[in-house]
Amino acid sequence: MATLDSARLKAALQRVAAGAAAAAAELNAADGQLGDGDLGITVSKGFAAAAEADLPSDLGMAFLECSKAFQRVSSSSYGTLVATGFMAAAKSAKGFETLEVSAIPALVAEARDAMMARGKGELGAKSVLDSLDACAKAIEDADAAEMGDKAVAAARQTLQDFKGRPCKLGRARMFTEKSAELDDPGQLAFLRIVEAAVPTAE
Amino acid sequence: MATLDSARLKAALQRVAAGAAAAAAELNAADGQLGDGDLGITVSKGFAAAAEADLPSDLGMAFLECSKAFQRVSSSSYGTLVATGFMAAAKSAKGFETLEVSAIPALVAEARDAMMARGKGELGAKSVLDSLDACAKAIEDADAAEMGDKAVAAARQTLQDFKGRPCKLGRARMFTEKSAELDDPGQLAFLRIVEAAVPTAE
Amino acid sequence: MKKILNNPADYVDEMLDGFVAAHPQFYAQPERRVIARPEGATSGKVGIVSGGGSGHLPVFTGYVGPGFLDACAVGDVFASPSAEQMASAIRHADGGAGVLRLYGNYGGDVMNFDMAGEMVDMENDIRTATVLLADDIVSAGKDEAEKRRGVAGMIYAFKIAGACADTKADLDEVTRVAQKAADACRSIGMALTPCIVPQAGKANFELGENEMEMGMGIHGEPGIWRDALRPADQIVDEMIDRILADHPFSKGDRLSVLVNSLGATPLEELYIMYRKVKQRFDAIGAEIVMPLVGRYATSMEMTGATITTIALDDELERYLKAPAACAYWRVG
Amino acid sequence: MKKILNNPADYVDEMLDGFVAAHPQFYAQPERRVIARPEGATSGKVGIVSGGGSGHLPVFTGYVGPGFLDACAVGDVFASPSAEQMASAIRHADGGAGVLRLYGNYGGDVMNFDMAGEMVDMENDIRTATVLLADDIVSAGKDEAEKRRGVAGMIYAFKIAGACADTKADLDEVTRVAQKAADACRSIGMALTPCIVPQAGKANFELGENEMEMGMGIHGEPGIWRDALRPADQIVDEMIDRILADHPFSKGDRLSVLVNSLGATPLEELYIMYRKVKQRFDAIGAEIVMPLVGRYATSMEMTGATITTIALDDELERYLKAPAACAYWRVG
Ligand SMILES: Nc1ncnc2c1ncn2[C@@H]1O[C@H](COP(=O)(O)OP(=O)(O)O)[C@@H](O)[C@H]1O
Ligand SMILES: Nc1ncnc2c1ncn2[C@@H]1O[C@H](COP(=O)(O)OP(=O)(O)O)[C@@H](O)[C@H]1O
Ligand SMILES: [Mg+2]
Ligand SMILES: [Mg+2]
Ligand SMILES: [Mg+2]
Ligand SMILES: [Mg+2]
Repeated sequence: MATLDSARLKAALQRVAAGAAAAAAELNAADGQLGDGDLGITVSKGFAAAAEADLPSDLGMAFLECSKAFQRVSSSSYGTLVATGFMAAAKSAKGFETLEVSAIPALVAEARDAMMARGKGELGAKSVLDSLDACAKAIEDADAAEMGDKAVAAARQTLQDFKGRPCKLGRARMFTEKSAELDDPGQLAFLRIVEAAVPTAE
Repeated sequence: MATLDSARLKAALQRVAAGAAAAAAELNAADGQLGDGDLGITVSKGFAAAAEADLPSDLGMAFLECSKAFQRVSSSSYGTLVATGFMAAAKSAKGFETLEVSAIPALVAEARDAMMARGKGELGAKSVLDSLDACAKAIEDADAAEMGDKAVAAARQTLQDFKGRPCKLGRARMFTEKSAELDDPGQLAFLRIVEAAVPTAE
Repeated sequence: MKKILNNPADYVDEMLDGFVAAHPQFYAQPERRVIARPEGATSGKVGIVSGGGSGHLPVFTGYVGPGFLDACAVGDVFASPSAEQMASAIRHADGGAGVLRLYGNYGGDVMNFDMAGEMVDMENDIRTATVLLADDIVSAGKDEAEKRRGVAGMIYAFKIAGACADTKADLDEVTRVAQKAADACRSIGMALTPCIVPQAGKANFELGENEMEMGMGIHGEPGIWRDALRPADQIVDEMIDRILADHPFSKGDRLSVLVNSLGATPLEELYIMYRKVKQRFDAIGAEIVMPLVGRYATSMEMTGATITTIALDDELERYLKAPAACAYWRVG
Repeated sequence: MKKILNNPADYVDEMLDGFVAAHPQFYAQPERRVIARPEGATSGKVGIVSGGGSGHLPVFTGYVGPGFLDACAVGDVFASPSAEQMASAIRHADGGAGVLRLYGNYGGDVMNFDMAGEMVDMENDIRTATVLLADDIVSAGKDEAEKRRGVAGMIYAFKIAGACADTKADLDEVTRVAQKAADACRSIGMALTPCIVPQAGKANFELGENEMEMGMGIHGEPGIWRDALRPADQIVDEMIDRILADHPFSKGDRLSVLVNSLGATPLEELYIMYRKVKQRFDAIGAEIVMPLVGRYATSMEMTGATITTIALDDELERYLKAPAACAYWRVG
């Protein structure tokens, strides 16, 4: 796959919806340790709605539909952040029916920036922002074939990098010690999303 | 002792105050099983106040002081009933500085009647009224020497007579089974009061 | 004992100090444990007094105010005030037109209020009358309705009697209207968790982890059944069914309804209950006037709720809607 | 889970149904989870909207009413409403003079209200402004006061901003006054027992049999210390000391004070606390204006209390005392 179009976006969303449904219990539990325990619901409901949405062929409008789907079904932080990310991608992709895969890293970076602005968050605070940032950087110069694997590796590495460091954003920041011991639920959710988005080789 | 006067009333009240203080814990516990657990407080505080009151030499006025003392320190049923009983005695004794001991049974009967009216209670409902009634009858024709013992015996016998029967007055009536098993706290308190009031032979 | 207090023996007196300090426009404490209107009794108006044990705020003393009560005697938690305090409340409520004693049917209160009436009759020549509130349908059968306990329905009687007294009606008329209001009320309660009487220091009853008790009284008096907690709609259905069995309503009838928290049960859950109550009376075709949902008669931190209905005719509805104000309920 | 409810998933929607049915004179629900004034927006008046998670009644939506808020977006228990619901509330509050978003500083709410502002700007050309309530002094230091959470102090901001908007002041002026009110508030809480979020079905934190936590947030956010329950006066002293350290008051100052129950703590105990609060400000010589004691911002059946102070100048006091009405608070 060297280009992205609306059909491929939909296929990816359907894979993520399946992956998110499978990971829902794990993510609820992770969020339950440090927050209100709804992250699995947020992610699974959000991607289910996005996967079911009618996606127009204009990629910008397609991303906008994803954003709206998330806003409708979820009001938790992660849902709003994901909706914000899709909205940023929508702005860049507007007017294109296909995009080179090489355009994806820029979309990820723009999503990251918009989400930082929305949540008034900084990098290094142990949140989903760090995962996005790592991914954006890892795939920046990657060619299409290796981009998926690099993204997964970066998302996984982010969890490693933040072991022992406390969360400084979201509800988890109230638990300095416990949040240092545990994975940030949002970073974990991001890993599960990327794992599901990348079509397996077999 | 063949006559009652204000000094002898005071001496009796002091004995009862001491006896009530000694029985307070027992009476609180008994009331705690079937009610709000304050009967020991009511009786001990009430008689302490009555024993401390300045008793005028007019016996009627002296009983009135007893009634007022009870009303001041206690508002629980037993306190109000005792105050009512003293008030009834006050009405009969008014104008007398001494009374023959043979006048006492009538005072007890009048107290019983006033207390029945005040609490809208009937005999046989397993309350202090039954103790009063039994005493009034037991001492009706007794001579001065045996009156005390007969009163104590009647108060004790009342507890026996009501074993297995449920309370039908006061808070205890809410517990049909439990109140049948246990002594009525008010009858028990009455026994302790009479025991203390009657000067011991030794 | 998870309560915010100092010495348990001071619970009531410290509470009253704060109460009067917080609402000086409504309440004065001219004597210990006696709450009266700061402006004093209204000359020529029938006074209305109530009283009873503490631990039920806003009941009793919170309902002192224009269009409600004139004075209140305040007892220890769940214990009657003394006859002396009641007599004092009567004196403070007396504006020369007599005083109505309007309070819940509990043995101790009745004995003391009767005695207080005798006292003010002898000492102050104040004419008094009595109306007992006995709205708890669970506490005795319909054939012995006069033995029932008074619960949350009393606030309707306070409101209606207060409005009648405000018209300068005489003692007989105020008594008649108060009795009519009392007779029109039906209440039933249910409880989930107990409360703690400060001086006792422990819960006044126990309920299992997932148990409720239908019909329990506001001091923990035993109810009708104790079983696993049921869904809200089912609970409300049973409560309404029992009320209707005691006092039927039909199409076109008018009533007010109070869905009342015993303390800890939150407003959210009262509204879930009220939703069902409204459905029931809508189905009958009876119209609910001025519904009340909130904490109007409590047992401190007890969890549970009561439902009260009051059947209205033109007279009662007019008095219910007349202006009145206290710190917890304002009309008009 | 000792709660009176049906399906936990329906808790909020059934609650809102009952809420609107009980108080139709104050509240309408034009769209699911959006509460607005039944008479609609007032033309030419700045609209004021709030919103946030459920479980805090009367906060937020209970403060919709004349002289208070115009509309409210209602989330699940302890969860933000969606940006769509907030946008809808803004549209219902819009009378053509712009809309102020006035709500508590919680991450999710902020993100969604920001997004809602962008939506109504794009789609409806509605001008909006934001004032965040951040009165909980325990939730961040004085140097990071903008990070603090919003708690019970918000009701003063609702009242004052509402009164300002009623004068037909423009959006900038209403925003200035609301910000001034928000800046003048300081709150601190303490908790004794948790509450249960219906969909979670279990307590949101645990406290030992005789433990309290000073400074705990209204969702169970960790506080300053956890230890054996202290006497009421000692608890109040510490709370007032901490407030004074953050915002000193001196002789001649005027303020209002709110002693607020988190739900289960009874009025009786709030008055015991208020008594001590009053003593403290009397000692300073600062005058308490219009004290509030009751359940104004709760966490369902949580046991505990919060104290809020708001320093008043002539402008704030005038707006605080201006007429306003909702089902839980009426002034004038
Ligand atoms: N302000 C923020 N900026 C960036 N990421 C955030 C922010 N707040 C929360 N997150 C991320 O979202 C995750 C929690 O999501 P979610 O469970 O939806 O939050 P909540 O239920 O508390 O609203 C966190 O683990 C973190 O990665
Ligand atoms: N109406 C009544 N008539 C006669 N005796 C009564 C009545 N009510 C209570 N009693 C007696 O008083 C006793 C309880 O007294 P007390 O503890 O003072 O009552 P309470 O605390 O419930 O007001 C009962 O055991 C009973 O003997
Ligand atoms: Mg969460
Ligand atoms: Mg959430
Ligand atoms: Mg007792
Ligand atoms: Mg008692």
